[in-house]
Amino acid sequence: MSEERMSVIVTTIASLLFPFIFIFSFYVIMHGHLTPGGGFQGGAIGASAIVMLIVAYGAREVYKKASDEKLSIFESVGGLLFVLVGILGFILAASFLSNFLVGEPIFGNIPPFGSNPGELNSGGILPLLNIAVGMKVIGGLASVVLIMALAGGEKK
Amino acid sequence: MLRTTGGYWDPVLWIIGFIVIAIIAYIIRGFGRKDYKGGEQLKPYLSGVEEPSKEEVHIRAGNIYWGFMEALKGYYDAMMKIHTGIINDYIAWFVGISALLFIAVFLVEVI
Amino acid sequence: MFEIGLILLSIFMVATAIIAVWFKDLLASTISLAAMSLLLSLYFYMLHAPDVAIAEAGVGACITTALLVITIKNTERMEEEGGEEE
Amino acid sequence: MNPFMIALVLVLVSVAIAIIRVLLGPTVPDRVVGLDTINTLVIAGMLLFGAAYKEIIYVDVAIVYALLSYITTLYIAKYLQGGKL
Amino acid sequence: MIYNIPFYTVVALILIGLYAMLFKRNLIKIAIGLTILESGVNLFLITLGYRKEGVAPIYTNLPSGIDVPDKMVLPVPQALTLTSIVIGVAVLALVLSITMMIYRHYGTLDSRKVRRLKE
Amino acid sequence: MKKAIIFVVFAAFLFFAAYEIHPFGELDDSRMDDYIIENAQNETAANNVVTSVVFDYRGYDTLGEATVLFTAIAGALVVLRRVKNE
Amino acid sequence: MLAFIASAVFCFVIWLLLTFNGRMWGTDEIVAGIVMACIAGYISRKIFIKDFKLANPKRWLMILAYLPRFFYEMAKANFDVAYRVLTGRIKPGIVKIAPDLKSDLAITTLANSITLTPGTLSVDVDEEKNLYVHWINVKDEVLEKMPRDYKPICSTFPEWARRIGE
Amino acid sequence: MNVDWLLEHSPALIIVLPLLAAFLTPIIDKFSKKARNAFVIAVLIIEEILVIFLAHDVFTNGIHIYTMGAANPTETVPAQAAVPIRIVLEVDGMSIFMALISATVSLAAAIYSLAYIEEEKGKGKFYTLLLLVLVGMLGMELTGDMFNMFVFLEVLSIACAALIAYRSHFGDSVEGAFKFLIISSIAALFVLFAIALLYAQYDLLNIAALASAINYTHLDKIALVLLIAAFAMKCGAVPMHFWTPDAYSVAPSSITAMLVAASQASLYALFRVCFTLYGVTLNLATIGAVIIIFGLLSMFVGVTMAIPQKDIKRLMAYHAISQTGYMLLGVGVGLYLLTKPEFSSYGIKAMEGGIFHIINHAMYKGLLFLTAGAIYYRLKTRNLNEMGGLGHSMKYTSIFFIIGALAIAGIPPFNGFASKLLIYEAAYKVSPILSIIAMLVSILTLASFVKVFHSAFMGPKIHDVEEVPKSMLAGMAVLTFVIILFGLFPGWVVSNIVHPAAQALADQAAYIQAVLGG
Amino acid sequence: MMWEIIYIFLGIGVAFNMLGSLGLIRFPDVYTRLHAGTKCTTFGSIFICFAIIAYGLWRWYDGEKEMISLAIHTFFAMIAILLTNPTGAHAIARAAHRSGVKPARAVVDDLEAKEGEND
Repeated sequence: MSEERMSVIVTTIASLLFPFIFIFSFYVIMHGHLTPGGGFQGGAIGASAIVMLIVAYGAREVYKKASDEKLSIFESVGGLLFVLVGILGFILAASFLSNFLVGEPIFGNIPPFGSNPGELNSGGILPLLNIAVGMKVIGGLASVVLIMALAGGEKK
Repeated sequence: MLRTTGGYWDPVLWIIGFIVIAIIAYIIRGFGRKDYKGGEQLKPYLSGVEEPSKEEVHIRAGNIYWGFMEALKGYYDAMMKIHTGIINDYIAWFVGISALLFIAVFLVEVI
Repeated sequence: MFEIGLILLSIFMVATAIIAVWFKDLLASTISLAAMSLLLSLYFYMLHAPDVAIAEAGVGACITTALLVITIKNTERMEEEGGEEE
Repeated sequence: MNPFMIALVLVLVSVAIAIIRVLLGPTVPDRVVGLDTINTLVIAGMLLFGAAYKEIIYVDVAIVYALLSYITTLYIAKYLQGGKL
Repeated sequence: MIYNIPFYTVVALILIGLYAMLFKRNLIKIAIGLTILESGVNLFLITLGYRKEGVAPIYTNLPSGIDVPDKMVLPVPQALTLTSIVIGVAVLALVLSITMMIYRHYGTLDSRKVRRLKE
Repeated sequence: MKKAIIFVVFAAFLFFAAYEIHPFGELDDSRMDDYIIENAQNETAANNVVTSVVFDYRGYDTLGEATVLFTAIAGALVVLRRVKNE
Repeated sequence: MLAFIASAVFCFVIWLLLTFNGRMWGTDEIVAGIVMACIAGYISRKIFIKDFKLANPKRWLMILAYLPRFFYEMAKANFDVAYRVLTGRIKPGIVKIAPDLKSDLAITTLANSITLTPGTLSVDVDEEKNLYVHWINVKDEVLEKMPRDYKPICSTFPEWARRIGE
Repeated sequence: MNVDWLLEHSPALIIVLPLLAAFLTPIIDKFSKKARNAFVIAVLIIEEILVIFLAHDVFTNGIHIYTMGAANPTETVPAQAAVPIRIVLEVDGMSIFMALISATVSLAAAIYSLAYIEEEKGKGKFYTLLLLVLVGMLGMELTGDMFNMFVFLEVLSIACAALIAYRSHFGDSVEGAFKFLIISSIAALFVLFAIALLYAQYDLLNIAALASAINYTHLDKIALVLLIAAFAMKCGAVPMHFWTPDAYSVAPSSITAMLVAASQASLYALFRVCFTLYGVTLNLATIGAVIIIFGLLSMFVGVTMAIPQKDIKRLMAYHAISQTGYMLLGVGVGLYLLTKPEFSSYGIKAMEGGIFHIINHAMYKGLLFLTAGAIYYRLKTRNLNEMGGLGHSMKYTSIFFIIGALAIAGIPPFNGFASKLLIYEAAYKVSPILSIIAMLVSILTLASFVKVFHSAFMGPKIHDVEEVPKSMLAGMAVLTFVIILFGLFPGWVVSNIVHPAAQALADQAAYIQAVLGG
Repeated sequence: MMWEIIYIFLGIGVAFNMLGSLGLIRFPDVYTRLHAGTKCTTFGSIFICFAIIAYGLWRWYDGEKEMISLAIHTFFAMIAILLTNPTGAHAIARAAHRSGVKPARAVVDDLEAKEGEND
């Protein structure tokens, strides 16, 4: 147990940073259509938070809270969400992945041309796709690191 | 009916022809002497030695076409030498072929 | 100034890449690879591609290194002697 | 001439010195120290570049690096101190 | 052309990666070479999209004095690079997990010894 | 030795490509990107043109990219499944 | 439940700071912030909140009072290191100090502070929360008695850490 | 949901349906194993029907265009822009022809797998990956965009690598997967580099638009070389074939059958680059010659290396290389002759032969690999020396094997003969030596399959085994049915399926016009 | 006036950064290098952050409303540096000591004595 954990200083700092990294990752995901970032970037940051916990507390302890099966189901749900949004494009509008939310009340505001401070309520389906990809990437990258750490931990 | 540039190929006709020839052969076989069918005549003659049973003469895969490979020994040695099974060599072949193709494509323009 | 920065960064990146390939100690190679990824991210950033820079940062700063270190932990750290042919 | 840009180039020169430590460092911890230094310097460089071009939104990248770069250090440290990963 | 320094950097990175994959026998070293090669290609895509004195193609809080589209770097190569980076991570994860399994079965990472399949 | 020769030839052609390409920062042609930069805000309602390229204009690529990630992770889980279950 | 609320509020405050761009926040930002803060708070509730000591505003004041002092020490440390870089005059050693701190937060504060302040670097911490410090300029009088006196090594930081963390 | 709507959206649906199924499979797997199997098979059958449906339309009405995310799916170029902006799916005769192959082989492999892998763990992931292989192949074949092709190439190679390593408790299995993955990644990275070189000059990614803009500068030549080398390596042409036997021999047999189809997807990409992107009108006699040389080498080296093999799947893998050589020869001859106007009718015939051989090869080589898997399933060995006498107990398997072996050796009346006949005739126009070598290779192929048949199925009964389960036989029967069908009616197949495909490949102008209009 | 403050901050920051990396070269062993690498670069980077925060607040005061966000984000980066850098340094020092790197020219080593007791 104490072998797997790092020293108390590292674990404390990791605990302190964990919510901060997570909220920052959500910020990057949600503001993907306004500031640099987006689903993949935010997802990688969020996965890094879990990777940090793996190194600070040990893979076994993380596995108790979030097993790789759960994480990969989470990932599948993200992928499904992406495809479903695309298929809604068939049904509600013209073609696959077409941006059917532009001009609608949710995420539908069209920003003025040129430099502007940006508004969260714009972008059509882009925020939805960002969230889908974000879920997918968090689940995927975290689960792959977790399973590799676990596979190594059981040797000898 | 598949038309090629020189002629045509029709498997249905081919099968019909095959069957017709087979029937003709069977008929011709019917003209043969009855007492030669099923008897000593059908057995192979191995210098008077008794034919060994099928179980004993089954040749294993490693020995089939031994002579063929022995005849082409030089070629096979060269081939076995380049099939090293090392990943680096695989990549090297890719790079080498690309380099050759570069030279080929650029030389055509020069000439 | 911008050009000088780019030239410096180019040199650094090539240097770190060479170091990463040259070391026999795979852990040191990993460290050098992390440094290269860091500088690559700065390069992206200076070429006005912040989106890509964030992606490279998120991936190169921890996930690549984490994967490599875990693999080295489960295999062996040193490259074999005579690792280079000819 | 933009002062931030000059500072950026000077910071890059410091990065060069840190890379020498990564190259020379007799043991792996020495190299990690070099990497850690490069991390901090690159964060500073990113902040400076964002300020130099008055690009507010660029600063997010620096925050990402500041938050994540030490995870690399932690992994290598955990490898070095032995035990399970 | 002397001003093509970023392109030469790209080619240098690609060649370093390729060198590692051609001459290094260690499988993890090959994976490292693959990563370097991929970084080179990513950098190439980004350098293609650069436009002199351009800014990032993001309209939020642009610095003043930008006329569209002559002063924005190209967005498409950045999108392609994003895709390429993700693919790189995916490939790296799979390569390394396979490498772990190879070590389990063979007890070595030397590519000269990992050749049960040959001829 | 043979490897070194082919490597050098290959390198020469890549450097030739770097020499032939347009000068850094001065584009030959940018029709597609200019169209995207001008119309992205109007067509996709997003300020970040890169995101609108990633998810709208080339959204199908992103779907493929997500699939690559999914595939690789499923692959890693498959490859390591026995080790974990032991 | 309380842990969830506390971490969600923390996340929400950070969200508000991150999205502030000179004008008031729009409704969309606030709504998204609440949702995201709830999710992040739910995920991190068991990791972030070990106890509720930091919810006490007195400790926040203490941190604010601590910062200038810390900053001053830090500046001093840097000139010290600069001096040693330029002259190369060092006399290093690893010494053990027993600051008698119980909570994780306090020991973390202390360790990080002494890492950033003159001539010291925390190397290890054991189960009894004793710190092992790498000291760049060892004074001989400290070495004589075994439970080391921590005054010359890290001045009054343990007191500050106790006030903040315990 | 009427027929027109379905027809309009079918290019996208064909790709999205297996993708959706791939994402759903892990979730369904949590609840019930039987439901998962039924779901996968149902999806693949629907997929096959959709592909046939679209194929019928493409063969009657011509090229099908679908623009992803546009307001109107057939509008490729927006009003103010001069070039295509969004990703365009472009389905012409050749694409849909390849898609037919992929869907059929996948269906057979999935049915076969139901029994074949039942002892393994992690079957949910197996079917997910199988569906993703199908997605990769279809994505590569239906797309009209270079970068998109790269992305799906990666999907394909990663999914294949994961499946090759599926039996990770065998050392050689992971070794083969490693080699395959490294080779694929390098090839894909150089493809990306070539795409970037093209993008640098023309600022385009669409194949049709690039084809209309290309003017064969030095950079274009470098890109062409990289693309040809990379795709030739991916499809296993000699002398870059070394990964092929390694990967084919260790994969589960149903996956090997799909790997054949996957290699042919790369072959398709190679042909697409040579014919459509660079065009026959450019000075491509060199490229034709290069491809003919690749083909000759592949044919000869493949078949001669196959003869001494002792591992049944390695032997078949070398035959796969050899048969790929036939395809390269046929299409290369076509490319070579199309540049000479007086011979262009021969060129089309040669291409028909090569393309017909693609589908034939996928079917009979898939069948042969499945029979090899059946042998492995019962004996747990791939070594030919340890086999013998299986004809006594595994009657259906041996019948299927005979059919496959006769077809691959080009014995009439099976389908292999028809395509080889076309290739012989056209190659004779270029040089008689080509035809002679091709016939010689055909004879050697027969010889080595006689070896396999002799050592596996004939001889004394030394193993006490039973016939394989029904679902495996069903998988083989699907492919056998197709082989006999194609063998009996080659004329119909060539004039209705293969000729449009060859015509589509040769007709660059129509491909460009479908996207750019006018 | 404001520019001068920024210049001073930048000057201090850059000077300390360079000093830190110089120390990295000059010092004899890992622990002393950590002193240089951690303290000096953290301090220098914080001063650079101060310069940028000052710049952002100044522009904000002058009426460019969105520049406040530059200051806030830089502040976050500064906090992150302040939290993570010493932790990383601690982790390295601990790992180095456990992996057997002994401090050079050390006059006293309590930790080694303690580890000796345990064995």
